[in-house]
Amino acid sequence: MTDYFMPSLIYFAAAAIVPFIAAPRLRATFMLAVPFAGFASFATMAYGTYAFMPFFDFNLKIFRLDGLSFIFGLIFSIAAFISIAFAWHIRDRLEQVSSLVYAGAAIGAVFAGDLITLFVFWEGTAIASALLIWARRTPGAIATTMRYFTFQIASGLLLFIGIVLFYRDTGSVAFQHMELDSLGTWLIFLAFGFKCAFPLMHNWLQDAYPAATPTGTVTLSAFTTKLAIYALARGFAGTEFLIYIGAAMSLFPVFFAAIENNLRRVLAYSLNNQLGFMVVGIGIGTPLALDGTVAHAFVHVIYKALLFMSVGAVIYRTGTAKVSDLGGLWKYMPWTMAFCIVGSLSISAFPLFSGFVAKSLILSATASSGHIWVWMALVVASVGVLEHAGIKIPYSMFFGHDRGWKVKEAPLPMLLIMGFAATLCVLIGVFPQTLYALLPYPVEYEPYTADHVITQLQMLFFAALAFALLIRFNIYPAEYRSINLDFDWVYRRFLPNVLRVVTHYVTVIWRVYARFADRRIERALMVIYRAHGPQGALARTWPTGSMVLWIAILLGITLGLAYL
Amino acid sequence: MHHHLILRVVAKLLLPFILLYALYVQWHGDYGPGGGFQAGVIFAVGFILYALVYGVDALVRVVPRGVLVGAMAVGLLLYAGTGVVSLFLGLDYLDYSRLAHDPVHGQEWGILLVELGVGIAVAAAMTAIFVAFATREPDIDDEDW
Amino acid sequence: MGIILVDLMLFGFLVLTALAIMRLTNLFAVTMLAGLFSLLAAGLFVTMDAVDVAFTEAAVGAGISTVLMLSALALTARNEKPFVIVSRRMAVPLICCLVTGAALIYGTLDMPAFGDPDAPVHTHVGGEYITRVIPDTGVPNIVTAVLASYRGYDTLGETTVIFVAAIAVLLLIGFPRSATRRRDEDGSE
Amino acid sequence: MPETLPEQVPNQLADLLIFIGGHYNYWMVIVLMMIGLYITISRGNLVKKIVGLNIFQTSVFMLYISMGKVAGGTAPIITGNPDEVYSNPLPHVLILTAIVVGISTTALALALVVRIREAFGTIEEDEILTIERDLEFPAQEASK
Amino acid sequence: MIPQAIISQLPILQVIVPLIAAPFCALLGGRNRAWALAFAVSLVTFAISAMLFASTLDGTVLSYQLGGWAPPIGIEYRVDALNAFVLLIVSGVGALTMLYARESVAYEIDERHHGLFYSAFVFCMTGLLGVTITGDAFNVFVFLEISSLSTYALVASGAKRDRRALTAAYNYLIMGTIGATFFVIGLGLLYMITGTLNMADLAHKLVEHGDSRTLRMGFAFIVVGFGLKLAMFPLHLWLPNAYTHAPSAVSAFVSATSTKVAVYLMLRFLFTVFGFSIPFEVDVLRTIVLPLALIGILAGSIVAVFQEDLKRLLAYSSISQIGYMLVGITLLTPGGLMASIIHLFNHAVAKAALFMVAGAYVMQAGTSTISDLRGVGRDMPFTTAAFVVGGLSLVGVPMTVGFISKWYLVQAALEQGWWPVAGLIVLSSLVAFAYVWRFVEAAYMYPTPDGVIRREAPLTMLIPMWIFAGSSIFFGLNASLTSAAASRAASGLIAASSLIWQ
Amino acid sequence: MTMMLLSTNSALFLALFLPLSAIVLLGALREFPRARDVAHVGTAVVTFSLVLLLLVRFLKADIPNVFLFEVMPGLPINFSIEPLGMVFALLASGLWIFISLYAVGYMRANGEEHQTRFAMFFTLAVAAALGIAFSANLFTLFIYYELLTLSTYPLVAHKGTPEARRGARIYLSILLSTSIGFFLVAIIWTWTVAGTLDFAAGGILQGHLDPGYAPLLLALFAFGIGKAALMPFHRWLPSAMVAPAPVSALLHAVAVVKGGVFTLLKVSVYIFGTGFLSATHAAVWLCWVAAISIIVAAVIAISKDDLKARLAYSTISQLAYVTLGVALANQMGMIGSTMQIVMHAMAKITLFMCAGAIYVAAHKTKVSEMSGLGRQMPITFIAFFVASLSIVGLPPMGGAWSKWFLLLSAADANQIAMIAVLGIGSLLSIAYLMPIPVKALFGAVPAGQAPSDAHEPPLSMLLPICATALGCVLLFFFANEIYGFLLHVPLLPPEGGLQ
Repeated sequence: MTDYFMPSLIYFAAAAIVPFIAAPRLRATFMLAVPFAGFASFATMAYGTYAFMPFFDFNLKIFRLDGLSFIFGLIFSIAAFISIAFAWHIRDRLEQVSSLVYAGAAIGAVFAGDLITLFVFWEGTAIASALLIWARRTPGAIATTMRYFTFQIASGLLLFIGIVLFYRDTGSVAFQHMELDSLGTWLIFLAFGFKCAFPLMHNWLQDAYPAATPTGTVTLSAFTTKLAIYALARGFAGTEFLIYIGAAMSLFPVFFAAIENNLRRVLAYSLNNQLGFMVVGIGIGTPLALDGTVAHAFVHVIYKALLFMSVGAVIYRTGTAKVSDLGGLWKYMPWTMAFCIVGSLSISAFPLFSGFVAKSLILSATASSGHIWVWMALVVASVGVLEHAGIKIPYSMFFGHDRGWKVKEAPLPMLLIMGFAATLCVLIGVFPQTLYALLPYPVEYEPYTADHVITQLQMLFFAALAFALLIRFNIYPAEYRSINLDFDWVYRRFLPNVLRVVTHYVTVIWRVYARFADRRIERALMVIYRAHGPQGALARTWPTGSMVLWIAILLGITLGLAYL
Repeated sequence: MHHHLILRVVAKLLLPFILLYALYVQWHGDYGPGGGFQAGVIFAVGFILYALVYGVDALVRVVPRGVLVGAMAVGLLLYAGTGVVSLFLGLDYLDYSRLAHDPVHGQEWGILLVELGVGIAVAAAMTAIFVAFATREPDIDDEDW
Repeated sequence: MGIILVDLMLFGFLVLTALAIMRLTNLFAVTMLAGLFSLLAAGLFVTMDAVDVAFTEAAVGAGISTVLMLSALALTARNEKPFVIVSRRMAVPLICCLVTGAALIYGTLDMPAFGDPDAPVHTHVGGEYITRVIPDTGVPNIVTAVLASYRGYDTLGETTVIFVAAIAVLLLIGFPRSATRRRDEDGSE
Repeated sequence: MPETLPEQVPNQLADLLIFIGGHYNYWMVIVLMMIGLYITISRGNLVKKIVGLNIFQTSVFMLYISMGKVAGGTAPIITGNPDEVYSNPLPHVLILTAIVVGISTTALALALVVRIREAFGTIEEDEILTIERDLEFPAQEASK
Repeated sequence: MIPQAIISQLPILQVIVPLIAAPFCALLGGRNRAWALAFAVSLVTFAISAMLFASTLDGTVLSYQLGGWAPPIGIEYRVDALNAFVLLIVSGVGALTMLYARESVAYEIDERHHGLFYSAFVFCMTGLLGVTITGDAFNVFVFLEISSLSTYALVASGAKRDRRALTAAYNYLIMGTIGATFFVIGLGLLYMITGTLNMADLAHKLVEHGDSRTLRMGFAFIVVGFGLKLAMFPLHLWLPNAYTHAPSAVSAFVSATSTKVAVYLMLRFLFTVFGFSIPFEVDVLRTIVLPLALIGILAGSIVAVFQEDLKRLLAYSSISQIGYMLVGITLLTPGGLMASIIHLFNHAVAKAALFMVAGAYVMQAGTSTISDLRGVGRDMPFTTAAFVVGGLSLVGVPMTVGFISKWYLVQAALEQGWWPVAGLIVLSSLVAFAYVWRFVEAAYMYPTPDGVIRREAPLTMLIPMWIFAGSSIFFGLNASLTSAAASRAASGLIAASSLIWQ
Repeated sequence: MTMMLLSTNSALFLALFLPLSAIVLLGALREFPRARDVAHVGTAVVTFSLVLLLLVRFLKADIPNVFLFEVMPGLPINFSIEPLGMVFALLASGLWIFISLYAVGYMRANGEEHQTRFAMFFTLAVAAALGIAFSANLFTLFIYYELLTLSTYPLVAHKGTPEARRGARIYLSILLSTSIGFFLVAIIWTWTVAGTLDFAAGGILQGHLDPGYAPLLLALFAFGIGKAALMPFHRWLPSAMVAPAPVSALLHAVAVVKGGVFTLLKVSVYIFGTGFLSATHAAVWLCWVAAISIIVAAVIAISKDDLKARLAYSTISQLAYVTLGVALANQMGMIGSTMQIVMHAMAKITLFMCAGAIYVAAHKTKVSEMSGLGRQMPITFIAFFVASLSIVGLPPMGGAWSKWFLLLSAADANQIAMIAVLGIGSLLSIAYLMPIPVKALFGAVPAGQAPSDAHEPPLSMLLPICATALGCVLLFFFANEIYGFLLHVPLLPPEGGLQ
C-alpha cells in the first residue's frame, strides 16, 4: 500500500494553509470547514486498516478504522468543530494553527494502528497543545506551559521507552490489547496514565488548563485526556487495576474542586473526576462498561466543552474566572447562564441530559460486575460532581454575591456554539439510543428505567440540599482567594527545586573541580617553570666542573651496578 | 729585547745546530727515537727562539703567515698525496709497496715521505700558532702584571 | 727492583708537582711546573721503554706547550684569582675525582699485571708488529714503522689534527685584533 | 717484580703483594689522573683548567705506556739480537698521536682563552658567568 | 660509468677528498673562492656517500684496508648499511649547509676569515665522515678530534655576533676533551684485555675474554665518553650555548651531524664491539641510560618551551630529541634500533632546516629572539613555512618523518611492554608541540612590531632549508627508503651483537 | 552525462582533493571577494555532487579504492567507501553548502577581517573531514584527524584577540594532547597486536587482543578521540566558542565533533568489532562515562546564560549519546549513533546559525537578553524552535529516530539504566533548550531593556537556516532510507556471512 491517506492529514494541510489566508473571517470559515471535511473523509469508509507504511523493520498501520476509533474520531471531530467555532473571534494565527494541528494529531493518534504512529501523534498533541497555551504569551503561561510541556514530553518518553521495550519483548509494535506483564507495558500504561491524569499525575491538568486562553482551554479539555482514555480502552481494557485507579480518580477531585477558587481549575478537577468514571469503565472491561466509557467520553466532551465555553464567555467579558470575584451575572448574561446550567445538569447526570445516559451505563456495568465498593465510590463521586460542577459553577458565576459586574452578553458566535453544544446535550439525553447505536459494542440498555431515574434523582436532591445548607450556614468553603496546592507541589515546587539544587550543586562542584584542576595545573607549571624556565636550574649555563660531577655520579652508579 | 746582544749572538750560533738536529731527528727516525713530529717540533722551536730573540716581526718577515699556512698545507698534502699516489699505483690508500722496486723499499720510501710531510706540517703549524699568539697585542700593560 | 724505585720516585715527584700546580696561584709558576711535569713524565716514559714518546713529550710538553702557555699568559693574566677555600667548592670536585678514581681502580683490578709478558696486549697485535716489521718494511724503529706505515692513516689524522689546530688558532687570533676587539666590545659593559 | 719476592711469605700475602706489585703503576697513574681532573674541574681559572687537562691527558698517556711495558723488555727498536724482548710498540704509537692531539687542543684552548680575556676582561669562570647572566637577563641586573 | 677501480676506492675517497681539499680552502681565502671549493667538494663527497649507500643497502659490508695491511694489524674501513646511512646524512647535510653558508657566512664572518673558516668547516665534515666510516677504534678518536677541534673553532667564530660564543666554545672544548679522554681511557682498558683496536676483532676478543671488572669499566667509560659527545641528558651542558652562539651555518651543520655521529658511535660500540656479551652492559643501559634519556626527553622539551631565543630553544630540543634515540637504543630490539636510526635521520633533517631558518632570521631580522620575531610569518613566508614543517617533524606530526620514527619508537616500547616509556615519549611530543607552536603563534598570530622591516631570505638559503623541510615531508610520506635502510642497519647491529639471550 | 565519464576511483579522488586544490584557487582570488565567495560555495556544491555521485555508484555496489602510497611497510594511505563513511561524507559535504553560504553572509555582515584565510582554512577543514570519512584504514584516518585539528585552529583563533588566541590554544592543546597522547598510542598498540590497521568488517582485534586489555585500549581510543568531547576531555568545546558562528557550526555540526564521534564509531565497528566489544563487556564502563557526560553536561548547560556556551554543553551532552551508542556495542547502537550524528548535525548547525544570526542582527549573546526577540526575528527563532525539538528528540523531527535506535540498543544490551539516562537526558534538554525560543517568541521584552531594532539577518544567512531547519523535519521522514542504508554496515567478518 502506498496510499498514505489519513484524516489527520486534512487538519495538517489546513494548518499549513491557514497562516497564508489573510482575511480573518475567511480564515475562520475555512477552519470551520475542516472538521467536517475530516469527518467526511472517514465517515463513509468501511472498517479496516488502510494506510500501511514500511518503516524500519516494521509495517506501520497509520490508519486503522474500527468501532472504537470511529467513535473517537467522531468525538474529536465534534470537539474540533466546537472549539474552532468557539474561537471564531480569535485572530492569532499561531493559536489557530496549533489548534488545528492539535486536533489533527489527536485524530491521527486515534486512528493509529501501531504504537509508533501512536507515539508520533501522541507527541504531536503535546507540542501542539503546548503551543496553544504559549500563544497566550504571558510570563505565567510560559512558565506553566514549560511544566506542562515537560510533563507531556515525559509521558511521551515513557511511551517511547515502553514501545521500545515492548517491541523487544514481543517483536511487534501493533497497538492492541496488552497485558501488564512486563516493564514495557507498564511504561506504556504509565504513559497513558500520565496523559489521563491518574491520581498523583494529574496536576498538569489543573496547572495548565486555566493558563490557556479561554478558547484554548476549550480545545485542551477535549483532546488530550480523551486520547488517553481511548488509548487505555484500546490497550488495557479489563485491567482490574484501573478500576481502583478510576475510583480514586473520581473521588479525590471532589474535595479539591469544592475548595478551589478558580472556576477553570474547578472544571479541571471535575474533568479529572469525570475521567475517573471512564477509567473505571475501562477497568471493568465488559462490553457494557466499555460502551459506557465511550459514551461517557462522547457526552463528556460536549458538556465539558459547554461548561468551559460558558466560563470562557464569562472570562471573555469579565477577564476573570475566580469565584471570589464573580457573582450575579445572570442579569447580564442570561443565555450564557442558561447554557451553563444545561452543561451543569448534564455533568451532574440529571435525567434527560446527556450525562445521565452515559454514566448510567458505567454505573450499571460496575454494579453488575460486582464491584460494590467501587459502585459506592462512584455514587459518592457523582454527588460531588453535582456539588462542584452542577451547582457551584453556575451559582458562583451567575448568582451568589453580586460583585457589581455590568457586562454584556457573550458575543453571538459564542452563544451559537454554546447553544449547539447545549442542544446536543439535551438531544442525547432525550434520545440515548442514537448514541448507543454509535458505540463499538452492541448494547441492549435502557437508561430510563424507574429504578435508575429515582435513584439518580434522590441522590441529586440530597446533594442539592446539602449544598443549600452549607451555603446557608456559610460552611461551604468558597470565595477564598487561594490557590490550592495538592500533589502539584511536587512538580511545581519540589521538582524544579530539585532540579535547581542539582544544577546548582553540579555546577558548583564542577566549578570547584575546574578551579582546583586549574590551580593544580598552574602550580605544576610554576614548579616546572622554576626548574626549567630561562633561569631555572636546568636551563642555566653551568661551569664546566658541574658536568664532571654528573660524570662522577654516572660512574658511581655504574660502579655500584658492577658491584651488585 | 734589542739590547740583549749576547743573547742574540748566542742564539744566532745556536740556531743552525737546532735546525741541524731537527733534520737529524727527521731522517734518523727510522733507526732511533724520533721522527717527523719530533723533528717538526724542534724545527719550530728554532724559529721560536729566533722570534724570542729578534722579535716576532723579524720572524714574520722571514716566514710570512702565508708561507706558514702554505707550508702546513704542503706538509699535509705531502702525506695525503703519498697515499693518493699509491691509489694511482693501483693499491690501497697509503700502501707504499709500489713506491720502489720492491715492497720493503717501497715501505721505506713511503715512511720517509710521510715523515717528511709530518715534519713540515708540524714545524709550520707550531710556528704559525706561536706567531699567532706572539703577534697579538697584549690587552694589558706590563704594569698591570 | 731498581726500576720500581725509579718509577716510584718519578711518580712521587709527579704527584708533588701536580699538587703544587694545584696549590699555586701564580700562573707563571704553574706553567713552569707543568713543563716540569712533562719532563718527569718523559722520564717515566723512558723507564717504560717508550723512548719516542718520551722524546715527544719532552719536546711538546716541556717545550712548545710551555712557550704557548707563556705567550697566552702574556695576553691574559699572570695570577689566578686567589683561591677561596670553601668546603663545598672543594668537596664536590673532590668527591667527583674520588668516585672516578675508584671506578678506574676497580677497572684495573682485573688487569694483567704491569709488565706481564703474557698479557693480551703483547700476545696479539703488538707482538705481531715486532716479528714482522723487518720483513715488511725493513725499518728497525718499530714505532716509526707502525706510526708511518701500519697505522699510517692514524698519523695522517694526527697531522690533520695539528693542521686543524693551527687553522683554528689562526681563525681565532691569527689576525691583528684591533678590528675584532671593537666588535667584541660593542654594546657590552 | 714477582720473582724477586721471598718464598717464605705466606701465600695470601704473597699474592697480595704480587698483585700490588703488578698494579701499583696503574694506581699511581690514576692518582695523577685524578689530580689533573680535580684541577680542571675545581679551578675557575681558565688557564689552569687547561693545565689540569694537560695533566689529566698526560696521565692517560702513562696508562697506555704502562700497558705496553714488558718486564725485562727494551725500547722497540730492533737491535738484531733475536733474544731481545721488546716492549709493545703499539701503545707508543697511539700515544704519539694522542700527544699531538693534546698539544693541538691546548693551543686551541689557549687561543680561546686569549679571546675570552679580550672579550670579557677576565679569565675567571665565575666572573664570566656573572657577566653572561647579566647579558642574558638585563632586567635582573637593573633590579639589583 | 665509473670504473670499478674507483668504486673499490670509494670508502677512502669519502674521507680524503674533503681532507685534501680543506687545506686548499685555507689557502684560497675569501671572496667565495674558498666557498666554491668547499661546496664543490661537499657535493663530490655527497655523491660518494650516495654511491656507498647504494652499494651497501642490500646488506653488503665493504671492507677497505688502509695501507694494504690486513685488519688487526692495519686500519680498516668498514662500511655497512648503518654507517653508509650516517655518511649519507653527514655529507648531505654538509653539502646543503655549504650552499646555505654562502650568504649566511658572508653576513656573520669577516671576509678575511673565510678561507680558514671554510677550511675548518670542511675539516669538521672530514672528521665526522672519518669517524663514521672507520672500523678501527683508535682511529675513531683521531678523527673525532679533527671534527671536535674544528667545531670548537667554528663555534668560537660566532663571536663576531655574540662574545658568548667564546665561552661556549671553551666549555665545549673542556667538556669535549674530557669526553674524548674518557673514551680513550675506556678504549685503553679494552685494549688492555684484548690487545687489539680493530672493532670487529675487539668484539671477537671480548667474547673470548668474558666478563671482567676491566671490561665493565671500559664499557662504563666509553658510554660516558660518548654520552658527553652526544649530549646525553645531564652531560649536555655544553650544547645549548654552543649551538646558540655558533654562526648559523655551523649550528645547522653541527646540530644535524655531530651528535648524530656520536649516536652512531654509541650504537657501533654497544652493539658491534660490546655486543652485550655480559648482562652488566644491559643493566647499565637500562638502569642508567634509559632513565636519563627519558628525563632528558622531558626536561629538554620543557626547558625549550620557556626559551626566549629561537636557537637556544632548538638546542634544548636537540637534547630532548637525542633522548629519543637513546631510548630506542636501550630497548635493545630491532624495532627500537630502527626507530633510533630513523629518528637520527629525522632529527638531522629537521634540525638542519630549523637552524637554517633561525640563521635566516638572524640575517634578515638581526635577531633570533622569539618576541622580536613576531609577525615574521608574513614578512618571510617561505622561511617561516620551512620552520613550521621542520617543527612539525620534530613534534612527530603525521606526514613528516618525525612521525615515522616516533611511531616505530612507541611501537617498539609497546612491544617490550614498556608502557610508561611509550607514555613519556608521547607526552614529550606534546611538549615539543608546545615549543614549536609557541614560535609559530608568534610568527603568524601576532602583528609585526612597528618599524621592523624584514625581507625574505635569499634563494641560496631558501633552497637548502626547503630541501630539508621537503625531505622531512617526503620521507614522512614515503618511509620505505629510510625504513629499509634503518631496518637493514638495525638487523646488522643485532646480528653482530650477542643479544640471543633476550 | 559528463558524470558518467568519471570512473568511481577518480570521483573519490576528486572528492578528496578537489577541496584541497580549491584552497589554492581561494587564495588566488584574494583580491576578488565576490569571486572568492562564489568559488567557496561552488566548491561546496561540486564536492557535494561528487559525493552524491559516489553514493549512487556505491548503491550499485561499485566501491572505489584509491591508493596513494605506502608510508611505512603495511601502512598505506588509501581510501575506500563503506556505509558509515558515506553517511558522514554526505553529511559533511551537504552541510558545507549551507554553512559556506551562511559563512559568506556572516563574515560580510559582521565585517570580519582575513576572509580569504578564513575561507581557505574552512575548505581545508571540510577536506579533512572528507578524508576522515573515506579513510580505508585507521592510519589514514588519523592523519586526516590531525589535519582537521590543525586546520581549524586558525579558524578558532580567527578574531586574533588575546581571548581568541587563548581559547584556540586550549582547543588545540586538548585536541592534540589527547590525539597524540592516547589515540596515537592506541593506534600503535592496535598495529602491534593486530598487524594491520585496515578497517575490516567485524573488527581486526578479535583473537589478537587479550580481552582483559580491551577496556584499556578502548579507553585510549575513547579519550584519545578528543573531538568526541567525552568528559572530562570536553573543555576544548566551550573554549572554542570564541570562534565566529560559522566556525562553531563547522565545529559542532559539520566537521570536528562529528569527525570525532564518527571516528569512534568506525573504531568500534571496524577495529574492535561490535561482537568483540559486547562479548568482552569491554565497553560497559564507557556507557557510564557517556551517561555521566550526558547528564552532567546537560545540567551545566542549564546553568549557562551565554547562548553559545549553552549550545556547546548541549553538544557535549548530545555527543555522549553517540558514545553511548558505541559503548552499547550492538547493531542498533551503531545505527542509533550514526543517526544521532546525522540528526544532531542538522539540528546543531541550525542552532548555531541561528545563534550567529542573532549575534549579527541583534548583537546579543546572552539567553536572558533574548526574551521577546522573536517578534523581530520570527523566522530565525522558529527555526531555532524546530531544531530544539529535534535535539530533544520529538517527532516530527529527525532527532526522534536516533533516540529510538539508541533505546533499542540499550534494550538489546539489557542496560535499563541507560534507558533511564536517555530519558532524563531528553528531559534535561528540554530544560536547557526550549526556554530560549519560547521566551523569545512568546515572552515579553525584559523590563528596562530598550526594544531592539533588530531584524531578520540577510538572506544569505536566513536561507541556510531555513533549509537546515526544514532538513530536521525532512530527516524524520527519510530516516527509513538512512536505516536501510546502515543495515549494510558489515558487523561480522565476511566468512561469518553478512547480516
